[in-house]
Amino acid sequence: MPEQLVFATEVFLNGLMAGVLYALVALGFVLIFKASGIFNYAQGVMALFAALTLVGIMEGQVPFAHLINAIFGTEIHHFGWHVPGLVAIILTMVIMVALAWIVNTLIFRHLVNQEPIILFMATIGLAYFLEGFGDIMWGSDIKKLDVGLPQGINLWIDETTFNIFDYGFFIDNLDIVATVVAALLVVALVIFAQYTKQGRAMRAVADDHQAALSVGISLNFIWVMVWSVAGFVALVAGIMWGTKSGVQFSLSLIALKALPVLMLGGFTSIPGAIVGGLVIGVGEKLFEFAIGPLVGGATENWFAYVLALIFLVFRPQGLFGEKIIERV
Amino acid sequence: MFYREAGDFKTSYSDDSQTFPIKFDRYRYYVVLLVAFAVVPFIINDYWVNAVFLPFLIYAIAAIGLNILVGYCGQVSLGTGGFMAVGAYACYKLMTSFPEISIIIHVILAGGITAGVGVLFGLPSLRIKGFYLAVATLAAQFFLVWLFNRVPWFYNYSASGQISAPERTVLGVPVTGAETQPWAGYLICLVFVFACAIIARNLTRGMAGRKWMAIRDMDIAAEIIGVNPLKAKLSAFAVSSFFIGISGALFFAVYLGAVEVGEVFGITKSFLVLFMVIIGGLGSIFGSFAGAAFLVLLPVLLKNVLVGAMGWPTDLAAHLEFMIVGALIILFLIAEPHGLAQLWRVAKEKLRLWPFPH
Amino acid sequence: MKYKLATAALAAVVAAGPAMADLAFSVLSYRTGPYASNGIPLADGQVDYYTLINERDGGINGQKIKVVECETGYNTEKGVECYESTKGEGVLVYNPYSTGMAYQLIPKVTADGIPLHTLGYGRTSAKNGKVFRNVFNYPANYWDGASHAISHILDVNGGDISGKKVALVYHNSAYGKEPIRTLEELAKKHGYELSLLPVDHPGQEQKSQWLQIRREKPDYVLMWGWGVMNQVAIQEAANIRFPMENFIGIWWSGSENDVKPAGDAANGYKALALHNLGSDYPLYDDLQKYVVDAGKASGAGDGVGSVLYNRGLYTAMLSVEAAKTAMEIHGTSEITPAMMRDGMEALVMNEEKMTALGLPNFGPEFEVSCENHGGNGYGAVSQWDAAAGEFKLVTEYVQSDQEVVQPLIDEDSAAFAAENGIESGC
Amino acid sequence: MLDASEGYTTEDGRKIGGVVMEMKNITLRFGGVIAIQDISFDIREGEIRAIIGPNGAGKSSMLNVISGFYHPQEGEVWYQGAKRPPMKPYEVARQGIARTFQNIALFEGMSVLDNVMTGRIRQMKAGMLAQAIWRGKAEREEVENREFVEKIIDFLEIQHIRKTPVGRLPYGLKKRVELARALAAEPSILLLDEPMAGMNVEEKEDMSRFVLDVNDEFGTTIALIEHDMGVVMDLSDRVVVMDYGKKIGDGTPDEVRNNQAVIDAYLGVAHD
Repeated sequence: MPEQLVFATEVFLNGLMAGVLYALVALGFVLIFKASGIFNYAQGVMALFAALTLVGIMEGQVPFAHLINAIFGTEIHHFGWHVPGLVAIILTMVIMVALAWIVNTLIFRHLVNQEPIILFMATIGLAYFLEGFGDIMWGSDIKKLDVGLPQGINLWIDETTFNIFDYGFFIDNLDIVATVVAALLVVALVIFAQYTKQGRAMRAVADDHQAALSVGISLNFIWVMVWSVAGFVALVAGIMWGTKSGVQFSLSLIALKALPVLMLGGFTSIPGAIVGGLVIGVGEKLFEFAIGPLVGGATENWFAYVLALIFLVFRPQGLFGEKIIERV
Repeated sequence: MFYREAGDFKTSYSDDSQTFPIKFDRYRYYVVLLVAFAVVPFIINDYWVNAVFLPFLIYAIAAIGLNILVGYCGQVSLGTGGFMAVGAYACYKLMTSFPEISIIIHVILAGGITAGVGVLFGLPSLRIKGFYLAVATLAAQFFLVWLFNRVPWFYNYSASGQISAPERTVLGVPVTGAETQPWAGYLICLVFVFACAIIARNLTRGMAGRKWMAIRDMDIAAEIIGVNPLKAKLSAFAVSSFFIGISGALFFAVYLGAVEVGEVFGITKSFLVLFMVIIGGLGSIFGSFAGAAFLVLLPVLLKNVLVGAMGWPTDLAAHLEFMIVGALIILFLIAEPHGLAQLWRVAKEKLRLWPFPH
Repeated sequence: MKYKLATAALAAVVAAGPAMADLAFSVLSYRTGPYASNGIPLADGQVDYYTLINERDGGINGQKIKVVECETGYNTEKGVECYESTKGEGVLVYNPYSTGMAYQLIPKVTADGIPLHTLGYGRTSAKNGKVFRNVFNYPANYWDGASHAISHILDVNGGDISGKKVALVYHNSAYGKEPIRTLEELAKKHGYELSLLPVDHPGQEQKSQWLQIRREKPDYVLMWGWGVMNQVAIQEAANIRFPMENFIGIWWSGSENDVKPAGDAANGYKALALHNLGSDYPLYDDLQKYVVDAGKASGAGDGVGSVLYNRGLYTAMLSVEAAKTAMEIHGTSEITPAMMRDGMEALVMNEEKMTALGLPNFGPEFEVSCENHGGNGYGAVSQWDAAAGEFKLVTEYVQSDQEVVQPLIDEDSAAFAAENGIESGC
Repeated sequence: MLDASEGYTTEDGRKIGGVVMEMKNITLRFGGVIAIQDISFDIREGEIRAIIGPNGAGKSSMLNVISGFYHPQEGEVWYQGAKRPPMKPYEVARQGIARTFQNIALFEGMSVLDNVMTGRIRQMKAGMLAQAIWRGKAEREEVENREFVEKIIDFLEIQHIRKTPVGRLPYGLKKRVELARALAAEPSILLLDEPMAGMNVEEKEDMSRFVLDVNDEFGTTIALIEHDMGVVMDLSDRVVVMDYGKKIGDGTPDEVRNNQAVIDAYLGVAHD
């Protein structure tokens, strides 16, 4: 193979991996949008909040230490214990479920039947709130997150490809783990949606609120459940990204990476989110590889959007949507 | 009692379609204008101008612009920050290329250039609708910011990539640059706000506004009764971007004086202005003002109360500020999804009937 | 924290009686927002030093220091609000710690006659005091930094780097683009090959850039990063097994925050330094005694001695020294911002002075003059020791290549002067 | 029977003019489904022309073809003596074809007055700039057209709800507002899509009166769709009957009433 093609293949593979991570974030959006028509901008902040909570629990941080110290003049920071990763993940999940319940009870129950843009705005309000809340609760320093995921170049792939192409491919172990986790997550979601009572109820609600209500499905329960599942997806995304860059404020910005994926795949399609994520991941990496040097680089942020935009102009219904027939 | 509508008869259709058909409203409007133009400039200082009035006035222009697009024409846009950047950079290029021409013309031209860019990025709206369009406008946001960063011509090849506004005068009084007196900066922005509000009001009460609203309420029906959706949507993008461009130009030239595109015109700006529009009230010029005032004043107020009066540590106060702003936004949406403008209308309705309950 | 609450409460009580005689120093902090983890130690370092001067010495020449802190969240608009709301309190000097804010403040402080000090950031050409009369950026600036990095590479290679490949990974913003011009000039002089790799804000996703580095195998990678970009870049460098000792960051990419998330893999990473590191100085004993142990520390006390804490402290120290100089020049201890400016312009930092302060070899020696507001352009290189968990200086302070840097500064400041109609001169 | 070009006089003495619109062999398909199959008919100036047929007969599709919303695969539309090229709906509207909708398509966020004013798009030509400053042409136009619209508002007896947002109105009134909007356009052909659907007897009577008055007062050519035979027979001058996308009858109400195919279609005789 010519050298450029080998490089392009490596970039392509890495794009796929990056795409999986984008898809993971996009999945959280899709779940909530499907079940309740809410475009949840707070998904990114939820990932940050989940990761912060996870680190806080693992490190035995005292929540609201800063606030408590400021009010009572105490000097407490740590409980002095360390919680193993798995336990901490479960505890964090409990908190995310509680958050889901609070969000639903305090906010979205009161906004039933509002226009989508109002719901969207409410989630931005929620994002603001969580941002401040997370910082007050856990402090705003950068935290190292280590739940034992491997990181760094995968030597096996490096060696194997070196033997074939005379150039070793770089694949990050963390990306491989992320891909596996994302795949498991999707399978779990599908099984949940297809084969459990709650899952079927969730799909019913997604299809038609009124009809679901009329056969005795509790909307509130479904919404709390969906937000909890989205919270779980956020936690997984938070762990993946947090392991990479440390847990910090900018984790919340990964939401922006998921939006073009949503445009491409559609707001309501889980396969759309996955395929969209892969397309965006590969597209932006290849563009940066091929065209980036010609225009000065750093194209990835806008290219993802432009790619999605161009695609939508030609196919407004998205990847998996059906053709829209307009009638009067 | 406060509102006397009875006996306030209109004898012509132009009287009936004026901005403030009720006499009381009209007088109040004149008083506000009088205070804004003739009283405020004499009593403000640097702090009030730079911390409150300039951001309020300039954001109000941007909010009016975005309201035309979102509130009147129903096309949700998240590209406001990018369009403001176009205004700012256009203004900078004009200011430095044609220093002999008045800054006022530069600002208006900057608005015009932004309108052109807005139309370009508005083209997909013909095919893409709703949230898809909102996300699509983010393409404009990211691309424009990248472009201004990338192409040195836009910042005159300066080593730093920042643009700074040189001093320019109107009638011999400096309105940009370091020597600007607080009242001068305030007045120039006020004049622009005033003009923009009037133009927006005129457009929205006339045929242009009706076409936009028709598209917003039911685009297919609008097309069948004779609204050209291409023209209506693109004109909304153009007018909206025109205002946003003016606000971007003023934001750069008069308010901040120096700008770095990614920091000042990032995506947070797009969200902030959209917030103002929604909290103020979609489809209401008054709402744009109310929303801008709310989101400019609230943080300043909270900061002064929490840090100044209650003596909280600055960082706790800042976190708390986030939480309070977020919570208030949600509360507002729950209590009155149609924004401050609707609250105001309801209050007026009550006052009109007062002291009778119904 | 208790202290702050208590003083704030006290201040509220006695707010009626103006404390005119106090020397007001501003701390424009960002303890919140995307860069809070850097803003906190920066602010703590400044506040703690001022507290120390008050507690130990009773102020500067008997004048108590009043710290005016204002939270900006690294947001330029809030920065403007902060400036306007605090300048009325007679603030002697501003240190915004944000390049964007510095640019906005340059015209404002010039009009208001208040000096602005941008230590290792801000507008590089402000070094030319003939044009920027109220702006100071001693002891060194970004262009000096670019030169320091290349000097270091020259040193390591015995003075010859022609044909070597140097890549610059930079934040795609005005700040990140600062060194490009200088590096290009230096490339002409030393014959190395420069490649540019911009990373878009915020910089969480840098796979493309690091794959490219892996393909092109540059000998050295320089980095102008900020915030999350630093952590990701160092992690990615470790992932592709780029030799860390050949990876050199600017001083804003060289704090513990940046290397810790990558763990041991970051060992050997180098960063430029404007001042010395660690807490092994006599002054820190006083700091511990009068401030931390007395429960008057601004932060939790665990940041003392970290890179950015030291930078904050260094900033405050230079401001206090400038104030002392100003008092000498004007023969009064009640100085105004204008006098402070004169003091900054006459500031001389030498080893003798620093030793007397209890900070031997803490920063480079430099002198400020009317023509030169930027010091003499000395800087050093530090290296991360993951096992010890600290950065250490690995070189002496070396001067930047003035032959290359100075003409660039003259050119840029002349352009600014022309654009804004400023008559340069002393 | 009818004279091809000259027009005719109705029983109540109204003069009906020449052909304004003619549909020639229209066929419309959606994918594999044939909605309209080879249908031809004409509309004459000043007449009330009805298209009737059971549900799913393709009446609404026919109306949509006339108003340019659907583009037939085969056939030609002749309007005012010329063949009409494929057009966007708004271009059709600007040629003077106005319509109402089966499921009311008013602009809910706007007042009644504004809704009716949108009907005047064709007549209001002031540019953006003129509107922005609200002086000269723009203001004059606004007032003149307002006067016209007020006449229609009076005519349809909706003065009292002028300033009410349309969203708050009851069904019957909405239908009337929609008619007002279409009339405001001073159309040469007015298309009414089931104007009496969902109305009680009283409302139907009101609406019938309005339709007749409109035709009488303004001489407007009206083409309407209805599935209620009774109303149509009383109102219209000529009737086209459709069933399963085909034309099964065309003529005066009396002719149609006695047409065997029509009777079969309405009584539900099995198709062979």
